[in-house]
Amino acid sequence: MDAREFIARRIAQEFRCGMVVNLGIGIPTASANHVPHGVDVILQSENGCLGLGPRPSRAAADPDLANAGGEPITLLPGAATFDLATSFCIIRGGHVDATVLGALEVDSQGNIANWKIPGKRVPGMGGGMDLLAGARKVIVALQHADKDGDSKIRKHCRLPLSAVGVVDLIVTDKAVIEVTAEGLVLREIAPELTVADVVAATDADLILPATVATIHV
Amino acid sequence: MDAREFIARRIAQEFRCGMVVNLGIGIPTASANHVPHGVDVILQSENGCLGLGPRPSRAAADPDLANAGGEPITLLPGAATFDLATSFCIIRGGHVDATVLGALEVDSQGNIANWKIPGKRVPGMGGGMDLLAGARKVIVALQHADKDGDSKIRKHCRLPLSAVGVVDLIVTDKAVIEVTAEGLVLREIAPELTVADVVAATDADLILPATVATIHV
Amino acid sequence: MTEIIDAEQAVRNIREGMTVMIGGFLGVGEPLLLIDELVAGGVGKLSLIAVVGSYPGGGFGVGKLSRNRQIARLVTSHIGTDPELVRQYLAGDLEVEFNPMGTFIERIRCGGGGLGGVLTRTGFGTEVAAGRARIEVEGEEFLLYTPLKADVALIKAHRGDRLGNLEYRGIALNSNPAMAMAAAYVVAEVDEIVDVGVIAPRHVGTPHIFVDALVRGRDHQERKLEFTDLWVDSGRLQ
Amino acid sequence: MTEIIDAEQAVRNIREGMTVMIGGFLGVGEPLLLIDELVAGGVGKLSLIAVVGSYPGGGFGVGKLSRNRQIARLVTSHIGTDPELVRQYLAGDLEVEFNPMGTFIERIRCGGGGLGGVLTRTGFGTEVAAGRARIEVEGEEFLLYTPLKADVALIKAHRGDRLGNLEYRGIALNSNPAMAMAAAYVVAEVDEIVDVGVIAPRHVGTPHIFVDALVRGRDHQERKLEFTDLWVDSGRLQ
Repeated sequence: MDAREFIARRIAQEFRCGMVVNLGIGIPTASANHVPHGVDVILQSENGCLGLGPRPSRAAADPDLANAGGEPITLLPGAATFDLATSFCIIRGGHVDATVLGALEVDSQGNIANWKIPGKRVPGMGGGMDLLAGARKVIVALQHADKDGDSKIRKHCRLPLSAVGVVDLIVTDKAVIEVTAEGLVLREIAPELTVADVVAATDADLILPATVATIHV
Repeated sequence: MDAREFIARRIAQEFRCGMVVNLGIGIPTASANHVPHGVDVILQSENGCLGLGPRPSRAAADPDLANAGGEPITLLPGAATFDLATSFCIIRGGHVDATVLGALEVDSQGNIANWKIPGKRVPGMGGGMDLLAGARKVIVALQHADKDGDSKIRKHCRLPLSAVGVVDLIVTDKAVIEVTAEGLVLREIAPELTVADVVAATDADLILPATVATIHV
Repeated sequence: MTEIIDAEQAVRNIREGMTVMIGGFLGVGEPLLLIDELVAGGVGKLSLIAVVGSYPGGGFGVGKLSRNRQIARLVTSHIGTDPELVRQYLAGDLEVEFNPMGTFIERIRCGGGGLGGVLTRTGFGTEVAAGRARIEVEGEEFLLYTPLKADVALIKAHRGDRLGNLEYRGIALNSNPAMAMAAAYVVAEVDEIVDVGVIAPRHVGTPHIFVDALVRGRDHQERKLEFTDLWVDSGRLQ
Repeated sequence: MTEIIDAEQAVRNIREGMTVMIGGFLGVGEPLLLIDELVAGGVGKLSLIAVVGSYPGGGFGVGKLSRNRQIARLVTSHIGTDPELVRQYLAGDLEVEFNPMGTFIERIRCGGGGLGGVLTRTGFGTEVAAGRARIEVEGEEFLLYTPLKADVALIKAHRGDRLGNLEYRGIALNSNPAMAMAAAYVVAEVDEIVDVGVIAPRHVGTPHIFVDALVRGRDHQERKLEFTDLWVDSGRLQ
């Protein structure tokens, strides 16, 4: 299983029946494919709907239905559509139970950087900053290290922040880390790793509880 | 013809085809019955519609259709309904061409008092203050004098204001008065009156142009 | 998850001193059955948030709450249609906070939508501006109004599906969609409850995630008779 | 009064340096025909207000404007899908004002709705907060954003009636209803033009009073083929 699918599968375990969830582009969106049978989460898309369904067939694809990544979507029975102003009242107003977003870096204070690399990559924040400020629970999905092997779980973010102190849970290909008032608590590690491996691969200090579970996906 | 109908008829002459108009309760609402044939004004009701039609028959009355005074209404073909938040975006945003409102007093500075008589009558401002602040043209419909014979067209309003410097036109049973930067200009008088009669009946100073027309209703 | 319950159960959560939003406008779009139950329960000292008072003359819809003296504090734009509210207010038995109607609804939208407040020109130079913060934006001053939220909202829609999605009808939506977003517990009274899928996604006025409880009220035909009587009796319908 | 005109006439009012809002989101709900005409006309130095950039990869919808170098300034929440926008921005040829998406749309709503600005928590502690006014409301600080308005808005709806009332479909409404209220001149591109009365009052998403011109765009079936090609070619549809 590749790292991205591993992360997506683990994130899907966070979902509970009836939760309103907004998924960012990439790994977060992929996590929807792994929601356990019988767990009905209500997917919100910030471009204007609640009740996102699976991808359509070519025949069912509709030019007026796409997600925030531009991909064609279907709507489940009981879905609702609305304009952006209402969509962000839902998001900012605290009516989204959880958002799952990708990140460039996260840190010990629950800070997150995911919208720009100065002078290099400037996509913009899109709806991300509002989701970070408004969602009740923020889950970050990212690979533990960047392509140079550098830890993305930092003592302090180096890149421009997207939000301060909002991250609740960090899910990577190596570990599940909870953000607490005391700092980052290592909750689970990938099957092939030891706690020492994860600590070594992490720039931030990790609090090690009595038991650290193994991720099962 | 009674004073109220006289005022309503004169006000209807202010309407032009395609104007978006919000009418207050009482004489203003009655003015809709006197719109000249062929002049299609678009009536807005602040409780949530554009395209107000005539009163319904008993068979056509609908428990989900009423105006801001609680009276049953019909909607014309091409009408639109919306919630209060949108309705007041329309009003505050300058998208209503004219509002016609009743008043307790108006004055030389275009001030208007129409929402309370301290300690005595405190209905509240309803949507009136937003209409006064937002409508492009404010027409005030009122009897020239109160029941004690006191002029309601004042040098300075004595009652708590609803808005400052917003009134454009004053229509009473005695006169049509335009509010200008220089002060109140007497434009028209009722058929049975002289200019001197109107000046005598008015607390505010009136600017008298070369010609003062007679109101024809 | 939205539960489908009866009116009596739905108002059971409302306790003395709570802040309650009630949707509707002079009876239209008001949750009449829920109000009746709230009156029957008799819970007092309510802090009520309602855009206007009773249908003219008093005693209808929210007017039953004032008549039963259940309101201690009222945030509204207008009480003039309800002689009982006016009487209690002038006697000092009722605290009333008057808001321009557009400000009133926008405060609720801010409460539900996570915004910090309303900046409006409305009311400048009047006594409602007194003591209120003024914020300058691009050289112009605006009055600042704080957001409004509630413990409970009692709202009314035309239809609800079994998930809790609401569809509105006519102009009866008025304050209901905004209030649905701004309260911790939201009860919607509807004319009918339909299967999921009957209300098309683009006709959902309030998504089910805002609705905690759905109550079947009088149906459309019963309401037509009720409003016809009301309108005829008060001389507003021939 | 809404006039029914063709796309070429509709964009004729847009002149160099004007502020233009364009509705839609990554192609969906974008006025594709009007954009094509704006590109054909070649008018430059536009100040564009659009929630996001082109459909991913660039060159589609609003992406045609960046490719044709017609944009001098852009107010948006995201440009990352349009390589041409990113290139021009990094080269200093294009000024971009980044807004969180919820703030972006609310600024437009304020512009259209006569409110003085947006008060939001979003962006606190980030560089978007730098130099921005902070307003304290009930002990909590909020960032103040000013309203947005435009000379022209080009929007897209599903159907328009001959008066100019617009009905939206699916999630293609997105930024269109807000932009319809915030521009001096509003052109709506629609799949079909229908008789007055066909769109029920409660299904009107934008009332006709906001629409200055109505343009018949590609019909729904043509758009389905266009988007199917787009999605299949970019690997987003099997």
